[in-house]
Amino acid sequence: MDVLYFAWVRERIGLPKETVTTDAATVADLVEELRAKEERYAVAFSDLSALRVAVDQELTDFDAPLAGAREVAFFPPMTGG
Amino acid sequence: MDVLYFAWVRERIGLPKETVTTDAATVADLVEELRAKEERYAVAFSDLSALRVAVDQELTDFDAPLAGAREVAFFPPMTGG
Amino acid sequence: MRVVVQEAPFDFGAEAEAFASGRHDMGAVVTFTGVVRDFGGGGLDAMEIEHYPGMTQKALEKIASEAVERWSLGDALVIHRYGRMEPGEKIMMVATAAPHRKDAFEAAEYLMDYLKSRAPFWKKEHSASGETDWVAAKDEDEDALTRW
Amino acid sequence: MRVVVQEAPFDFGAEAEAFASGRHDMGAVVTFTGVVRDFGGGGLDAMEIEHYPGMTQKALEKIASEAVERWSLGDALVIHRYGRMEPGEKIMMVATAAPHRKDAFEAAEYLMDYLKSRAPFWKKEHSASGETDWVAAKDEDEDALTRW
Repeated sequence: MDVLYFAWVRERIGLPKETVTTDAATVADLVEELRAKEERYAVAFSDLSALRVAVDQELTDFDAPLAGAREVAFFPPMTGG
Repeated sequence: MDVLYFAWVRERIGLPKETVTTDAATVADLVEELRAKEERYAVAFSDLSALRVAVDQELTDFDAPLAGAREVAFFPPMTGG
Repeated sequence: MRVVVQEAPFDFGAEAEAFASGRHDMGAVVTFTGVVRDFGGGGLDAMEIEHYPGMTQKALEKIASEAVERWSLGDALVIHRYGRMEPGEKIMMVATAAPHRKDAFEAAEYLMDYLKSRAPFWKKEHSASGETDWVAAKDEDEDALTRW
Repeated sequence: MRVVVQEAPFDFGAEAEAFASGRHDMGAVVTFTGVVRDFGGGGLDAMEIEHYPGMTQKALEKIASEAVERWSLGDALVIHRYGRMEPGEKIMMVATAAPHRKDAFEAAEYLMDYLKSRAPFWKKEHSASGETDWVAAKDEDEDALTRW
């Protein structure tokens, strides 16, 4: 599964994209796995209320299931316009 | 005093502008004088709720005094934009 | 602030571009343009707009000044034509510039609501069959003023 | 309906003109343009906009489609840039065309509210002193969505 990071999430984790092999059932489970990986992940994911997530390029929430997902992206609240 | 007519008021009365000598104290008094002039004025001024008035090029109402006024204009509700 | 009353067509794209350009302190620019509509398949031949020459310019300037003051606009533009126009022709435009989008939108809507019902213009429709009709003012346009 | 995501500048005047032209059935055209603001005397050197290439186009198309359907728009246009921009440069524009002004205004405000908080763009400010800051999302922008 591809995991993408944008804006300050990308900067804190230090890379824009990585491929992750996981059995995580939900986005929240994936976040737990990533947090356990390294300190920079723990820091980036310390406050989920400051983060947004998209699964297969659709906005969703942290309870969303990951079955069949090819791409998960984490980023701060958007500031377009 | 110049009296101006616009849109269907102009068409019903049959002229865009005339000079009127009057001692009318208010717009309503002037309307009464005009109504008494000729049938076409009576028709044009039959329903004041369908008319608007400007004195010296400022929107006002039919109670407005005419002392010192140089120009009075009658017209239907505006349809700009 | 600029207010223009004219019979000739205006160049909407060029006016919009000039209005929006070179603003370093205003993040939001809103424009509105009114276009002559042809209601249902060629029924309308032309729209004719009569106005009150002595009053129009200052009535529009007053409306625009009130908008600039109320929303602390960086700038405002009003262009309104009179005379005969065919379907598809642009009748008028307004533009507003403000630091934030909410103010720019509100000020443009305010300008439009007042232009509709408080600026001395009267529209007459010439139908393809040769009939003419003065456009009646709509209650909803008068009601729109109550929100301000 | 047209949705464009690009790094290059766009020609606001030409886009606005093309969008508003030749409409015989739509009386009202509204545009909004967002401009990079320089807050207080040369403090901002540049604005950098990051986006999510795989998602941006379809997120914007979804937002625009919803606006077109909800307000029965004759047409809608969204152009949004990414990359580095200097103060005064236009970041994005939307345009809406509807038979009546209320619908054109509301649809444009809806597009802007959703673009602000639901399209995958992130702004970073580069100050003249060399510092960089990610622009924080505002509560009021999130709250603005509740009206729709």
